Amino acid sequence: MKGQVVVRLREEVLDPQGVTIGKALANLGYDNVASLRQGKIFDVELATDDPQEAERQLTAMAKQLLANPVIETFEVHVGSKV
Amino acid sequence: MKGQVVVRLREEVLDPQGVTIGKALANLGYDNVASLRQGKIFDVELATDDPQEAERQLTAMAKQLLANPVIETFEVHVGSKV
Amino acid sequence: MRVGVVYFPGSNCEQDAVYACRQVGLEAEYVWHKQSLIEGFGALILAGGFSYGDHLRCGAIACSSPIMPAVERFAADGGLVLGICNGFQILAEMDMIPGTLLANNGLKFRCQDTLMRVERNDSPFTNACEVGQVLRINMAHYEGNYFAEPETLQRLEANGQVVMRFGPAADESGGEFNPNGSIADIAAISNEAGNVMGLMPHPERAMQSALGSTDGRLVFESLRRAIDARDGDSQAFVALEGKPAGV
Amino acid sequence: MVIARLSLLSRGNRPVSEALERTLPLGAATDQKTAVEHGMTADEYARVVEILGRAPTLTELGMYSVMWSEHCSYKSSRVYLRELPSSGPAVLQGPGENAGAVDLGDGLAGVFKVESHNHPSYIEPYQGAATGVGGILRDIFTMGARPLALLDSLRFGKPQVGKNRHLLDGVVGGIAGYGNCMGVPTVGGEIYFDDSYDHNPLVNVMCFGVAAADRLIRARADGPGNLVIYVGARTGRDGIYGVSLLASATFDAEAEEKRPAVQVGDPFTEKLLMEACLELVDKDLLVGMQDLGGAGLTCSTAELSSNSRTGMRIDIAKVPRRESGLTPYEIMLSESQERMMLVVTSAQLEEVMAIFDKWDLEAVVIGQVTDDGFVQVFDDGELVADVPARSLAEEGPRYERPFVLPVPPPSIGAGELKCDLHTHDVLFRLLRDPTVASKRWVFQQYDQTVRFNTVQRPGGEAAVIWLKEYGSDAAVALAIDGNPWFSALDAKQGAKLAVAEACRNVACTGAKPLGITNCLNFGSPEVDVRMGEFVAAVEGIAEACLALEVPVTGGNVSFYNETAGQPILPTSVVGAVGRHDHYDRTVGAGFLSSGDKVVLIGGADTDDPGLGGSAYVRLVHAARPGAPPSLDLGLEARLHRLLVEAASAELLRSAKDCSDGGLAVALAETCFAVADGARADRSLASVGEGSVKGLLGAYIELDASPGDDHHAALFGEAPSRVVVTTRPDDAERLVDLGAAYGVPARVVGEVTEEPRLRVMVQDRPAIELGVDLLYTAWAGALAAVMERA
Ligand SMILES: Nc1ncnc2c1ncn2[C@@H]1O[C@H](COP(=O)(O)OP(=O)(O)O)[C@@H](O)[C@H]1O
Ligand SMILES: [Mg+2]
Repeated sequence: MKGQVVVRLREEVLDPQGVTIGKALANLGYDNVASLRQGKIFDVELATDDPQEAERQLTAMAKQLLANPVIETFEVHVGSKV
Repeated sequence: MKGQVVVRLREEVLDPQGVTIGKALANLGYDNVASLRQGKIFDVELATDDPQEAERQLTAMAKQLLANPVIETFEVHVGSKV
Repeated sequence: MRVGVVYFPGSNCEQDAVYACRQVGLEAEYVWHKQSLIEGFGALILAGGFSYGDHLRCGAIACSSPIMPAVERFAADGGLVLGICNGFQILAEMDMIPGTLLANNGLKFRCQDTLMRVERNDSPFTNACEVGQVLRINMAHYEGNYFAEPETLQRLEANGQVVMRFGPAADESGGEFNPNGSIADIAAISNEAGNVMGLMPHPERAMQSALGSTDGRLVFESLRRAIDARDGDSQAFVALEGKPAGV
Repeated sequence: MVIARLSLLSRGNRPVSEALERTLPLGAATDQKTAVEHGMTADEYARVVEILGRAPTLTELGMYSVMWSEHCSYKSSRVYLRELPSSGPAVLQGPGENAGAVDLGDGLAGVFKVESHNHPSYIEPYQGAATGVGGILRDIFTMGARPLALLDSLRFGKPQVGKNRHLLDGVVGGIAGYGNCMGVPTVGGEIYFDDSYDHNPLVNVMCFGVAAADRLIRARADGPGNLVIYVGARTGRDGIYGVSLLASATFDAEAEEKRPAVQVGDPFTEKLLMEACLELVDKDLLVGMQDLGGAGLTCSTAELSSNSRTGMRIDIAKVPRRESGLTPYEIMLSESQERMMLVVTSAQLEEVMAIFDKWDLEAVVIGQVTDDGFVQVFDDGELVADVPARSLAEEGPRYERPFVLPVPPPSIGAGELKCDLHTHDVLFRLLRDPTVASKRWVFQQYDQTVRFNTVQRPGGEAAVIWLKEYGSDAAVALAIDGNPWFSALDAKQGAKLAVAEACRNVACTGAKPLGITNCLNFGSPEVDVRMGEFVAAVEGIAEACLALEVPVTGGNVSFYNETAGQPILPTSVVGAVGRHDHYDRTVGAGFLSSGDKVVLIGGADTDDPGLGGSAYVRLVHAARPGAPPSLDLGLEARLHRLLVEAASAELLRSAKDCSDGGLAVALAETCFAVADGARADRSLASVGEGSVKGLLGAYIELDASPGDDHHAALFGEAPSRVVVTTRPDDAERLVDLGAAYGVPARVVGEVTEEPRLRVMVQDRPAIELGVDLLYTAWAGALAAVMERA
């Protein structure tokens, strides 16, 4: 079954990419972007049909590899795409 | 109000990063990862309270800058976080 | 006729491109991205580096710089445009060159000398080379893994748009000599008309034997010949309005 | 322990400052307890009270606590660092500024320094290393110099351990990510692997830049009435407590608690900042400049005004912020990266701001220079700190901590160690050792050639940079060295050997060493044995520098490199800078043509084969302790002069010194040094992953070895020895030149077209191996370990 892990920078951590992209948008005339932050989304296909098992595994992966707890937080979704 | 743009590589485009991460997961013992692909998520805060206006703007940004239609597709969400 | 070296915030090879032009007797001038006017140039080089920090996608944000509509028109009017490394990435993002540049297959930045085989010498960027000639040129990039979908690739091959491939000999390409996983060992590719080329390795870093190689001179020498051949037929034009050229 | 207390306060993700400030309104006086919570001693607090004539406010206390921390005040080391020789005809700037500078001729100044970013790199390897690179780059361009090259000196636990691979991968990625984006090539470095670095890797980065000698910028705030500008990134809560605590407090299991300190590097902003600042220097628009590094605004305001004996008044309400709710305390202590403080005249303000506008940088006038010697901080009209600048910057505590000097073990003589292993097995074991093996996996990730000045890339003895963009034929050689096993056995001798090796590596390229910088990485100075190692190391550096006539122009001290009481090996890292008259006459490390004669030059008249601390003893004899190699500094100095002379007379085709792995490894590496990139004209090994095409071999004959100990002769690490090659016709001249300089030189063999390494000792074959086998073992070892998932 499918699932996602969404990884975001912690709020207090600087996001240089987001800042640059936000500025670029402003230059393009999108002047009501108050803030923009960039994160990652991992679309994972798992060889299991058990949603709980899937969630358990996605969480474990996120903790172990996909997210860096020092600067990032993560969320796990099971099921169809976000 | 808040919104998100999720950008993913088109399915036919190779995702070397996703492949590598998938392999790394397999090495860590996650052996039922059938596939993994990495995308981007942009959390945007817009200075508007109109959801339709927000969606219109996010879509425009995605088309113009956030996604590269040659290799990527995108989705827009308005409202709270994914 | 002068060459304009276009650079952006975060570019870092503009001085090397200017140096390389001057080494082969071409006049060169810096062109800051905030200009929207391009005037009196025989060719443009989009310099390498990390425009806008490589944020979002390499080359993506540079596309909305004031200079880019002018670059696009310059090319559409037949002007010569060479994109090196990040310049190549910008051209791909602009769709001025087909395909895209993905992360290297090793998922690491990679800097080393490469060997590239010249596929054709009727290009304004290779007319000083022999077909099959192998150039030794340094590369330095994270996203240089050229990718195009099968139909596109077929069309590129059929049109002869592949200008250089990674490979150690006239009759041998790829294998361990493909440093980044580029499809069909592609190192340099042009648009259909041939006047716009993107090249991942850095010929401007192969201009002195004391610094490793002089093979890059062939690329700049080609450019000089191409510009000379167009002598008098000025590519100059005025696009939009803005400040005069110059840094 | 300081950290433990602070982390208690910062639980629940709330920065300690906020917690404190809520209970202690602005302006209210602090007490000794709060000071102790800030890591100050009771005596230090009493001194602050004495200086101010009152108890400090919380903001003021925070300012004193960071400025008087070990990292910023050098309170444990300053007394000893004064002993380092720091003057000489070539010195344009000695220690005390953001970086040192030497005279390169043609009106050019070579500006360089090395800095550590050890603890942050353990917490978050990519960002820790990246921000370390950002910091040292700022130190160089703050002097008005354009950074032209980076070098990295790294120490990790063994890469066979997954956690260490993770750290190495992240650190290398971070250095690459930052340096490459800045357009500054990383041209050299070194890595050692030892268990002692498991929980405390070392990340020392050196930067070299060039300025017009008459345009060097100093950290000065002259001219009361001049304006103070803040430019660059916005201020956030990054690294509050970062420098002072990360660099000054020992590691423990609570590293997790230090999360608020993690900073993310933004090389894009730094690149804009660098270009803008260099444009200001070029147009002569600056009175003074100081980067906002450790201790942020506190440090820059205090140092600028203290250096000029002026004062400064700033309004922090004007400081651009990244997040809301920052307190004055946090703003004064924030260590957000990519920020600078400039002093300019009001007449030039407009021109200055136009340049920042060109580079899309946010710049604000936040205050002005005064004449009363005080740093006064206002928050929108309200005075929140009012302290004498000198008391922060110069009148911090100085300690002469108790120390115990180390007693080195006796040396290991030839014939003392018994070993049944075949020489070939030993050689392969050495070549595959990650510390000895090729570091290509690392430096391939670094842009080594941007700006197109790099004559010698990583993989040789020293990097060589041509000063091409200044219209000069001169070149600069750069090397960084510091064998920690030598230091571990004898910190003083280890430091001497590090100076000798760094300068020797520079001299091998034919360049004359002009000056050194150093980074002293040690455990806690509060432990007498650790302090003793530090004191001994400084003595060693001083002694070597005097003998070699190279001044120390700056450096960095990193204490508290220990975890749970387990210190790292004492690690003295030395970066050397040398000058060459002509870029085209520099000498590479690898064999160039068959038929060239191989000449061994140097070698002290001693019976110490240099086994103590050698890679051979470490890998084959269970690291049996023994004094590190003895060093004849007089011979070393003559050797360097000989190398410089021989190179300028164009007698040398290649030169490589004997270091890790001794003569045998030096010979092997000389066969394939070309493959690693430097002067790679004829080798395909540098462009293809597995290719060995183009490598040469050598036939070498050595005399009898003392004690008939072939292993000692082949693998001993006696210093002051260099394997050079010369055209056949030049061999005699070279030998004669050696005699003239009082340096032994003898022809020991020749370069062969056949890629085989053959070494005869006393007419008996000791090594006879295909260069392809040796190369494959050496070239692939580190990559194989690192790519193991
Ligand atoms: N080991 C050392 N040898 C010589 N000088 C040193 C050493 N350590 C520090 N210094 C000098 O002390 C001064 C302060 O260093 P530091 O606080 O690291 O500077 P910054 O804050 O600019 O990074 C510098 O001039 C530096 O060169
Ligand atoms: Mg500094």
